[in-house]
Order: sequence, then structure tokens, then C-alpha cells
Amino acid sequence: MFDFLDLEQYDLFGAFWTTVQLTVYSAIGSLIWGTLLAAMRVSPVPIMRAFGTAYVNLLRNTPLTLVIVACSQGLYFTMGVSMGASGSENIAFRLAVLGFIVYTSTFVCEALRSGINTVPVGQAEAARALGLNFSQVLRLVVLPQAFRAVVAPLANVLIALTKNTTVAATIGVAEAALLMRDMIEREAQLIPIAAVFAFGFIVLTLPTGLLLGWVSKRVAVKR
Amino acid sequence: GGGGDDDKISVGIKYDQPGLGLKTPDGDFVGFDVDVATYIAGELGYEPDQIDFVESPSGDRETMLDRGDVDFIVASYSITDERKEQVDFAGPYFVAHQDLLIRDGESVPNEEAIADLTLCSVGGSTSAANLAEQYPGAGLEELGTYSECLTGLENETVDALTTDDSILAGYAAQEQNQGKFTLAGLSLSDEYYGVGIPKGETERRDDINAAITKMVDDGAWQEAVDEHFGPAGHEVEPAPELTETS
Amino acid sequence: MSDAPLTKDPAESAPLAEDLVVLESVDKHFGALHVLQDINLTIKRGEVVVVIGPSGSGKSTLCRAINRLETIDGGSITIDEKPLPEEGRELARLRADVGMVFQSFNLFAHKTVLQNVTLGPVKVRGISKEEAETKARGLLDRVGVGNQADKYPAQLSGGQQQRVAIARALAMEPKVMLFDEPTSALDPEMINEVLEVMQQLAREGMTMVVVTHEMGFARSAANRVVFMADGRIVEEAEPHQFFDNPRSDRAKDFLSKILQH
Amino acid sequence: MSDAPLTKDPAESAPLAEDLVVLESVDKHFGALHVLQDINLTIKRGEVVVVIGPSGSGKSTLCRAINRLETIDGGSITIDEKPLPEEGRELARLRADVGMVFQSFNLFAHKTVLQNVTLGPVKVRGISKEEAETKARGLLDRVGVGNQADKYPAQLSGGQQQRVAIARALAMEPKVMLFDEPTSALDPEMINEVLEVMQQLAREGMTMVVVTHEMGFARSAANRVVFMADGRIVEEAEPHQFFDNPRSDRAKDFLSKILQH
Amino acid sequence: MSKAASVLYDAPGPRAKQRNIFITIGFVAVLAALAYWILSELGDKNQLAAEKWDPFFTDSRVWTTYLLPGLQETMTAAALSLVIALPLGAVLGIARMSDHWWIRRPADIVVEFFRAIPVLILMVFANQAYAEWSTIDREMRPMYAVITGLVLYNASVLAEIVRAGVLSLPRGQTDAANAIGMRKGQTMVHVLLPQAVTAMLPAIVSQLVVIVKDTALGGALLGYGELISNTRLVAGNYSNTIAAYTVAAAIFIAVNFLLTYLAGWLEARIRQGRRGTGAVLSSDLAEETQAGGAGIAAPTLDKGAGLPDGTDRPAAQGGTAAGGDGRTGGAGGREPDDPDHVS
Ligand SMILES: Nc1ncnc2c1ncn2[C@@H]1O[C@H](COP(=O)(O)OP(=O)(O)OP(=O)(O)O)[C@@H](O)[C@H]1O
Ligand SMILES: Nc1ncnc2c1ncn2[C@@H]1O[C@H](COP(=O)(O)OP(=O)(O)OP(=O)(O)O)[C@@H](O)[C@H]1O
Ligand SMILES: [Mg+2]
Ligand SMILES: [Mg+2]
Repeated sequence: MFDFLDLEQYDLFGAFWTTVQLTVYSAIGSLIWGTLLAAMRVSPVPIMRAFGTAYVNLLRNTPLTLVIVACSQGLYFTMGVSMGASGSENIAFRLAVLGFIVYTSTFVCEALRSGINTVPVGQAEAARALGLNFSQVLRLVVLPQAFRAVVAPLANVLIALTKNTTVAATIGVAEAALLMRDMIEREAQLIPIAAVFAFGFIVLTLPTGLLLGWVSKRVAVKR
Repeated sequence: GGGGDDDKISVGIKYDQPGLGLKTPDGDFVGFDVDVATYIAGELGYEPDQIDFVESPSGDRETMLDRGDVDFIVASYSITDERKEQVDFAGPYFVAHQDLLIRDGESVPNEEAIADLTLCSVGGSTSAANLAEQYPGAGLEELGTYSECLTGLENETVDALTTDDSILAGYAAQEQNQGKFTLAGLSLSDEYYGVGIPKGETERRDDINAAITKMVDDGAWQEAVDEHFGPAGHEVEPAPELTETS
Repeated sequence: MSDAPLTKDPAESAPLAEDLVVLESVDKHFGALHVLQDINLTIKRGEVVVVIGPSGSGKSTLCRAINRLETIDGGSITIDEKPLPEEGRELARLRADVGMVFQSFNLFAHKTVLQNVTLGPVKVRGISKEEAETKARGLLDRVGVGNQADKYPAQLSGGQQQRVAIARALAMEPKVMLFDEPTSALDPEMINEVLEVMQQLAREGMTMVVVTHEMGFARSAANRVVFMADGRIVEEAEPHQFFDNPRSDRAKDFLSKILQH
Repeated sequence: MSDAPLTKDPAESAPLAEDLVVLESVDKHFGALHVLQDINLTIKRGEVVVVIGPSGSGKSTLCRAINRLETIDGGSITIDEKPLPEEGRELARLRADVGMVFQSFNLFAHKTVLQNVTLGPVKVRGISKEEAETKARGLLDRVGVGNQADKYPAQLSGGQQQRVAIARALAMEPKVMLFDEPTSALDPEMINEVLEVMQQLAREGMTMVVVTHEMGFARSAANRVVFMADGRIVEEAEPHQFFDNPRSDRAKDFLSKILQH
Repeated sequence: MSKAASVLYDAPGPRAKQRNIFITIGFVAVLAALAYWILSELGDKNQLAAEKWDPFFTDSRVWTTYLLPGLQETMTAAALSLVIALPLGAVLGIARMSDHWWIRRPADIVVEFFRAIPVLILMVFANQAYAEWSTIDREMRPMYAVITGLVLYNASVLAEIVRAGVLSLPRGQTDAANAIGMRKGQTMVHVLLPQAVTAMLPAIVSQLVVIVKDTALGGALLGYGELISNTRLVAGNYSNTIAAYTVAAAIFIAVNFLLTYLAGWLEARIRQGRRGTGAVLSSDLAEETQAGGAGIAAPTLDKGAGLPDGTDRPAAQGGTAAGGDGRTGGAGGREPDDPDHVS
């Protein structure tokens, strides 16, 4: 039943490796941009708060497929922005990573903000009462506690991101879902193929969840 | 009949391929495949208003036939050996060739030149796979739909869109695109479009084959070709020999 | 800490003549709620003022306004004759000069006791880490939790946490200390250990504003009792006079509720 | 409620002879922590027992064990001579016979005051809604919040909430009431209004176990004071004897901490 | 509050206000430059041409033939998915809190399994399963498959939301219910779930938004005629991919905004006048329970004086309500994960 696994034309590991790469680059980018967005949303400057809020609300409400397609269709195919890459494979990969960052960062931002919300008011007040300024309050007191509270929600964002990389298939990034579509098209053995890919994703996501769940308990701030 | 209703017939077509099968703003279906399907259904004794057109996405076609969701499929369905293990075909009713769609005024002199081009096709399609195999040097963007490829072609981020010439001609013939694109006229492969039918329905196959023959003979076939591919200025080969006979 | 600890019998000793904190016709609204209404209050250097009053009367808001954790809508607040700065470096410097101790301790949960105490001096005062630590250990010893320096707040009892919070405030060498109900989140047995540290501070001459319901402390340590109700200062008096012979009805009523049991 | 309210001077009246709650060598661990160690305690019908002791000594656990909100590891607890059922319908019935009032009120936030009081009688006792409401209004009047019946808990002050909680427990007509620090989450001015309701209950003959730090209440309402420390009952005595002349060092030490201020 | 005060920083003074104005000008300038660049690039490439956009304004058939039916399919699938997933999720969530391992474990496995697999693969599975083992006809099958995939995934997520919602309630609520003699089931039905629902509402809505967006996954592979796949037809007909997708995105954003708004309104109505347990579980706030290992009592930055654009809770809700004995949250040491509303 699983004889298609032997076929040399299907590079199963290569495809999942691309999935992993997509996930890793997007995760790093989302973390950075998401943190900046979160800082904007709690900053003293009204325009930044407004921008952060608008950005998050718009992007969160848009289907990921459209975000990815917009990167490909709008940014590259229309405006010719290839982000320094050459070769269609590379360009598509980078566009996909960009799209994932643009989208996933909103969830990172919200997770961080909720993490900030788990820090009791008194912590920030005590810090201000000592004479720390905004950035010191944020850096020395609030964020260190927020980040610890936020490992578990961020783990969920990471898992969702891993699964979401399947959407990159729409713009031709050769990751797992594209290969799956290919194999379904040609092998006509849908159930075993889908089973193999489901298993692949479980292998990727379950350990991530367990590991980060464990980490979140380890670093949790005791109050 | 698959739809359950005896006085109706369900036919699988594509909804999103200009020239072959396209759902128009009026909710009607137009295209060469649609005409062929309508003609065949007529020969089988069904009036046009008794036909249920059903969208049959590429990945779903075998299943739909297998389950009897549709009576037959006319959806740029290339006859291949793998597919013949699961379904039967009638026809072929059309021979298409993989070709390139390029901006009007440009040209691709020969097949070797393809290796220097950046092309675009739909992910997972036979044409994409073909190209990757034959011209590993060529750039290939694999997108979700051909109209997304057109954006790139229009804005010069890709040099050509590649798939079956029938589909390309359909796009080139669209009102908004007339005068913008042209076919390169290469013939990178032969795709024999068949009418997909559930396995083992030999009687149905004979009837459909007869209908196809009749359509070619009475000129309706040529009329449909002219209507749908003509505006693109695309030369279509005469109807192929029937090969899928019992 | 003030450098020259002076012994005083707070109930009797005449406070030093110098005005340290002066509030003049201070007003503050929360939306429609007028929480501070025309507050005039002067706190002299070395004085211990206890603020009491029913819940919601604006005691906490008063404390927070002195530290500018809340802005005020009208009137003025000066500390050491300088008006409260609006923002920036000067505001930070002012806050460093005004120590604050909260009802709920508010120790930084992710830092050890020692780090809690050194954070301010190092980051705000710019003192070297070694110096800050030496001083911090001294302060922790003084409040009686010297041996807990490397624990995290969650590992301490409430009383210990509050004493660390006092040490944290003292580490900034403030001119005045504000206490907002420092013992009301504590288990009864722990209240005394905190009150004792505060008594000690008072004896050493620290200027203190204390919101509390601990009448014993008010009687023994305060120079003055300020009674607030509905955002106003209703009565100001020496402790023995206030407790034994309150003038206003509001205060009489309040004391009857509190002292009966 | 007991039907025949009897007046008693709690400090003197001999309690009725009948044993209502009996704990025999009760043991309880939380992991390695031995929180209840060989507890023997008998509470007679109509008796008011005050439990005091330092934080963490196991007072709450004791209360919760009597209501079987915590299981015990060893020993036995009987109520009205019936051992505590393990689970199911009988356990629910027992709990309905034992009223409990918590430090943090724990009113059901999504139900009005009236619904809070009628929920138990209707769902557990199976009384008709009308009957339950009539009774509930009576009880609410009795604890002095009759006019708040249709508000939600969050709209009430702490003292009012706690009185509703008492009414909720009384509505089940319990044989014994457990109070776990009923006043320690309250603002000082509200403590008395709750204590008065409890005093009234005691006078009417309700059997009560009260964990509290309110010494005034203990002196005036209790038949007996039980002093716990480290999971053990260290001392049991009449209130005046306990407060004026504690026998154990542990109790002396504790009282000195609590009473000093 | 009149001034944009926050607990993180001070109310801006005159200098801060001036600085804010400069930052605002700079920020707006950068945004405007970006917008100008994008528009001019699109203009250069003829993407702003009337022929690409006109169909949406002049040709009502674009709406009646493609977009509106697509939107209807999207909403139907989303609504059905939610309606089925919600009770299923509630059951799973309650099962995960069961005292009996033989109920808890299987529920754990189901939830973890379906949360680990991309929804797309679930839909493909479902589609094939229906094709092989059911008589659902072709017209309905993609919809069934889409709904099945969405239900399996979202029920698992909702199970976590329900669990987090119940665990976010102060332990005292259970104690109080037990103390008046209510049994486990009664406590759940009369005391915990009604309160948890209010606490969970924001999380449920953000999940609904996820569902609406995820219906799009069924379009490409299964040929389900939802909004995006119908948008592709528009693009195929009018060769205006960018315009078509832009309109589709706008529709999605509008619909999801509306949903969020409705939910906010609903929540405000349910909540009216009866806050107090302090349990709030906004879309991303399940962690409150996590932090609650030592009592949810402490007001958090969000609940207290409030972050700017934080939620609309009134300030200074001192959390005395939650048990004072410091072990309110984290019943049995099991912490609810943040229901992942990301997809
Ligand atoms: N941030 C705020 N937003 C709105 N209202 C507030 C805020 N802080 C305090 N209040 C209101 O202002 C009034 C005074 O509050 P304050 O905390 O100063 O009283 P308090 O005397 O300290 O009371 P307590 O003894 O309960 O601490 C109260 O009615 C309170 O509800
Ligand atoms: N669920 C629990 N899990 C683990 N330890 C517990 C639990 N409940 C109580 N303890 C521990 O058991 C001991 C006794 O607790 P208990 O609440 O009965 O004390 P208490 O006398 O009521 O104290 P307090 O005056 O602070 O309320 C404490 O050390 C406490 O930390
Ligand atoms: Mg206060
Ligand atoms: Mg207790």
C-alpha cells in the first residue's frame, strides 16, 4: 500500500526539510517583528499604538492564503521585488517566508501582549516608583516576566506556523504539501499518502509542543 | 446515471479554464469541453437543460468516476497509463500540445531557447512536471492558477506561461487579453484528451465514441474549435483517431 | 537613610520646622468621580503622618499622587520646595527620592531578594554593582531578612516580602517614604514584624506618610493623624487627641466601626 | 436554622451534651507535608468553637476536611454519629447539612443574590422555587441585605457579600456552620457587620466552627478556643482562660504577636 | 481616563507630547512614502486600470455569480462547523478534566492528535473517506469534507478553550458549590459552565474567525466553491488577479470585523453587572490561569489601570475575589495551554 514511498522521484525528506526551513526562518522573523509590534502596541506614542492595532487587526482577519498570494502576486510578479534572491525556487521561498512573517507576527504580538497582561500591575508600578523609565520598566521588569509566561502560547503559534507552511504550496514552494499534491495527482492513492504526510506533521509538531510545554513550566515565574 | 435522477446526466468539467470550461458571470458554462460534453450528452439522449455540469478538480476526477458522482468527464483529461488503471476513457476527442504563451511581439525560436527562460505554470500540473524534467535549467514558477501566472507574464517577471496549447489559446482569446499574448507554437508534448468514464462501462464508451465521431463528421467539432480557439489565432490539428475502443 | 539617626519620642517631640512635602489645593478626578478634593497638607522633615479613612476615600490616590504615579488635575505638590516634575529624568530623580511601599509588596517576581534591592541603585542611581550589593545586604540585615538574600520573593512569607520591599525603597536613600496599607495583606502574626521595622524607621527620623488601619502603630509612632473621607481631609490632629476625642462626626462614626471589635 | 432560638451566654452556658461533630485521630498529608496530625476534636450541638493559630497551621484544612472538601488519610470524622460518606449522593447530602462560609465569599458571580441563596435549596433539597425564594428573602432580611436581593455579587461591598454567603449557607438548614476566616478579606469598617450576624447566629444556638483572628469575637461568642500549630491541636480551653492565661509556649508566643499592636 | 495613562509609563508631559508629535510626523511620512511607492508601482504595471476594477462596481454579475455565493458557502461551512464543534469541544474539554483516567486519556489523545495535523490534510482525509464509505453525493461532499476537517480541528481547540475557561474560574466557586451539596454534574452545569462561557467568549470568537478563514483551504484541493475559489474564477474571467484578491481580502476583513464586533457587544451584554470572579479569558488570555498558580487574585496589567488599547475592563478591579489562600489556580498542577487560535 505504501509502495510509492520507494519511488525515487518523490523526495519526501527534502520536502519536509523545506517545511522545517520555512518554519524556522518564519519563526525567527515573526518573533522579531511580532515583538516590535507588541512594543508599539504598549508604547506611549499614540500613532504607534494605532498602527500596531490596525496592522494586527487587518492581518489577523485575512486568510493566510491571501497574504501569501499577495506577496507573490503583488510584491514579486507585479512590483518585481525579489528580495535579493534569484531562481524561482528561492524567490518563492523568500516570498513565502515574508508572508508567514507578516501574518504570524500578529499572533506573536498578541501572545506577547497577553504575556504582558499576566504581569501584575504592581510590578510596573513598583518599577516606576523606583524611578525607572518606560524602556527600563519594559526591559528590566515587565518583558522578562512576560516572556516566561508566554512560552506556552508562543509554542502554539509555532505549531500553527509549522502547519501553516502548507499554504506555501500555493505559490510553488516545494514543501511537504506541494509534494503531497503532486503525489495525489499522480499516484491516486489518497489515503496512504495523506497518512504519511499526517504522520510527518505529527513528528514535527508533537515534540515541539511537549518540549516547549516543559520549558514553559520550568521558566514560569513563581508568584 | 450518477446524479440519481434518471432524466438528468451529470458531466464533470472544469470551471476555471477559459476556452475549455469556464463559469461565466452569467452562471453559464462555455468552452470547447463544454460543447463536446453537450454534444455527447445530446447523442446520449439528453437535452442541454438536462445536463448537470459539475466541477471536477484535477485531483478528484478518478474518485468522482469511481463513485459514480458523474456519468462522464470532459475536463482536459489527458489519457495516461496510470489513469487507465483506475478509469476508462473514450476518445480522444482532441490532441493538445504543451506550448508557451508569451507576450505579443516576442518569440521563442526553438525548444533549446526554453532553457534560458523563466516560465510559469500551475503547481502539480503535468506540464510543470514535464518542463522540470526536460529543461532542468529553465526557471519555473509554480502558482495556484494560470491567471496568477498571467500577472507575472503581463508584468514581465516571467517570460512565458506553459501548459497545453488549448488552455493557452483560451486565455489568449479572452476579451481583456486580446492582443497582449500569443502562443509560441512549440509542441513540447502530445496530450490526448479523453472522455473519462467509470471503469468497465464499455457500452457507454462505444456510445461516446460514436458521438465524438459524429461530432467531427458533421462539422460541429470544427465549429467549436473555431469559436473557442480561433480568436487566439491558434492553429488546431484535426481531430485525432479514436484509440480508446473496446 | 538619613545619616544621623536621631532618637525621638514621636508622640511628643516637636518635628523639625522644615517643610518637606507640601500639597496645595490638590484636585483629582477619575472620570466623574472627584477622588481628591482641595487637599492641603504639609509634611515636615522627620514627621510621621498616618492617614486613615474609610475604603474609597482617596488615601491610596493621595499617596500615589505624591509619587506622581497618578497625575493631578489641579493644585500643586512640592517636595523639598521643588514642584513635581512632569516627566523625564527629573521625574525619575524625584521618584528615587520618594520611597514607596505597597500593600501587595510588588517585589519583582523574577529577581532574587538581593537583585530586587540593588536594581534601583544600579539602574537609576548608577551605583556600581558591588557597592549596591554591600549596601543592600546591610539593609536586608537591618530589616531582619539578611539570610534570605538569594531566595526569590515567592519563597518568602508575606511579612518577609514586605520587609524586603521596605529595604528596596530604602536602598534609594529616599527623603520621604510612603506606605500604602503595608500590613493589610499580611497574616496577623506577621503584621508586627513589619510594624516594628517601620517603628524603627520612624525613630531614626525618617519622614513617613503611612496609610494604615493599625491604630496601635498610629498611636505610638505618628506625629499626626490625617482622617480622610470622600476625597477630603476631614480632620487632622495629634494621635491621642484624634483617637480619644475626635471632633468630626464622620471620624467618630468611622472609629466606632473600627475599634468596636 | 434551629427552630427554637435559645438565648445563651456563650462564655458560661454549659453546651448541650450531645456530640455533633467528632474527629478521631485525623491525619492528612499534602505530599510530604503533614498538615493534620492526629487531630481529636469533639463539637457538641449548639457549641461555638473558635480555631486560631498561625498561618499554615492547618486551620483551613481542618474546616475543609469536616466538609470533605479535602479527603483525609487516616482517622475518622463523624457528623451526627454518621461517618463521612466517601462520595455520591450521600456525600452531597452531608455537605448540605454542613454550611460553609469562605474567606473570599465565593458567591456565584453569574447569579443574583437571591439566586445564590435559592440555588442550593432548589437543586439539592428539591424545594419548589417559590418556597425557596420566600425563605431566601427572609434570610436575606435577617442578615441585613434584604434590599439587595436582585443585585449581582459584584455590585455589593465585601461585607454585604459575606452576609449573603452566610444566608446562602443557612438556606440549606445546616446542622453546623463552618466559617473559614470570614472577615479577613474585608475592609476594617465592614468587619463588624459580619461579626454581628455571626454573634446573632451563635446566640440562637447554631453549632459553629469559626477560624478567625478576631479576638473580640472569640472572647464574646466562643464556648471554646482551639489553638492549632503545625497541624496539631496544641491547646483547647475556654476563651478567657486561653487569652488571659495560655498554657503552651506556642500559644503564648502567638498571642504576644497578635495582641501587641 | 482622560489622558492616555498607562501603568507602564507616565502620562505624557509637555516634552513627551512634543516628542510624540515629531514621532507621529515621521511615522506618518514613512507610511505615506510606502503607500505612495506601492500605488505608483501598481499604477505603472497597469494594475490600477479601470478595466481591472470596474467589474466590481459596474458588473453586478461578479457579485451575484461569484462573490456572494462564495461568501455564502464560506459562511455556511463556518457556521455549521462552529455549531458542531462547540458542543463536541465542550464534551472533549470536560472529558479532559474528568477524574477518571479512562475518560481523560482518550480525550487527551484525540485533542492532541487533531491539533497536530494541518487542517488541509484532515479535509483531504475526510473527502476521501466520504467518497469511499458514504453515499453523500458529489455536490455536497466537498462541503461535508471541509466541515469535517474544520470540526475535528476546531473541536480540539475549543476543548482547550473550554478547559481553560473552567480552570480560570476561582477554585472557590467549585468549593462553594460543593459546600451546599451540589454534585459534580450540577456544579459543572449550574456554576462553572455558565461563568466559563462568558470568560471564553472572546476566545470562541477568535476561533470563529479562524474557521471562516480556514474554509478557504477547502477551495483549492477539494473544489469547494467558497469565497476564495470563486475569486479565482473572477480572476480567470477578467484577468484581474490582484484586484480580485484585494476585494476578497476586504470582504474577509469586513466579515471578521463584524463577527468580532458582534461578539464584543454580546459579551458586554452577558457581562453586564455581574463581573466579580475576575475570570476573563480573552482570545489570548488563557495564560492568566497559567500565571494563576499562586492565585489569580493579583490584578494584571490588563485588568488594572490598563494598557492603552487593552480590553475594556474597568480599572482597579482589586482581585480579592479569588481565594486568599494562594493556591487558587492550577488545579492539580495541570495548566491549560493557550488554545491556539492561529491558523
Ligand atoms: N484607576 C482608577 N480609575 C478609576 N477609579 C479609580 C481608580 N483608582 C481609584 N479609583 C476610585 O477612586 C476612589 C478612591 O480610591 P483610593 O484607592 O484612593 O481609595 P482608598 O482610600 O485607598 O481605599 P482603600 O482603603 O479601599 O484602599 C475609589 O472610589 C476608587 O474606586
Ligand atoms: N492543596 C494543597 N496542596 C498542597 N499544600 C497545601 C494545599 N492546601 C494547603 N496546603 C498546605 O498545608 C498547610 C496548611 O494549610 P492551611 O490552609 O490549612 O493553613 P491555615 O492554617 O488555614 O493557614 P492560613 O491562616 O494562612 O489560612 C500549609 O502549609 C499549606 O501550604
Ligand atoms: Mg487604598
Ligand atoms: Mg486558611
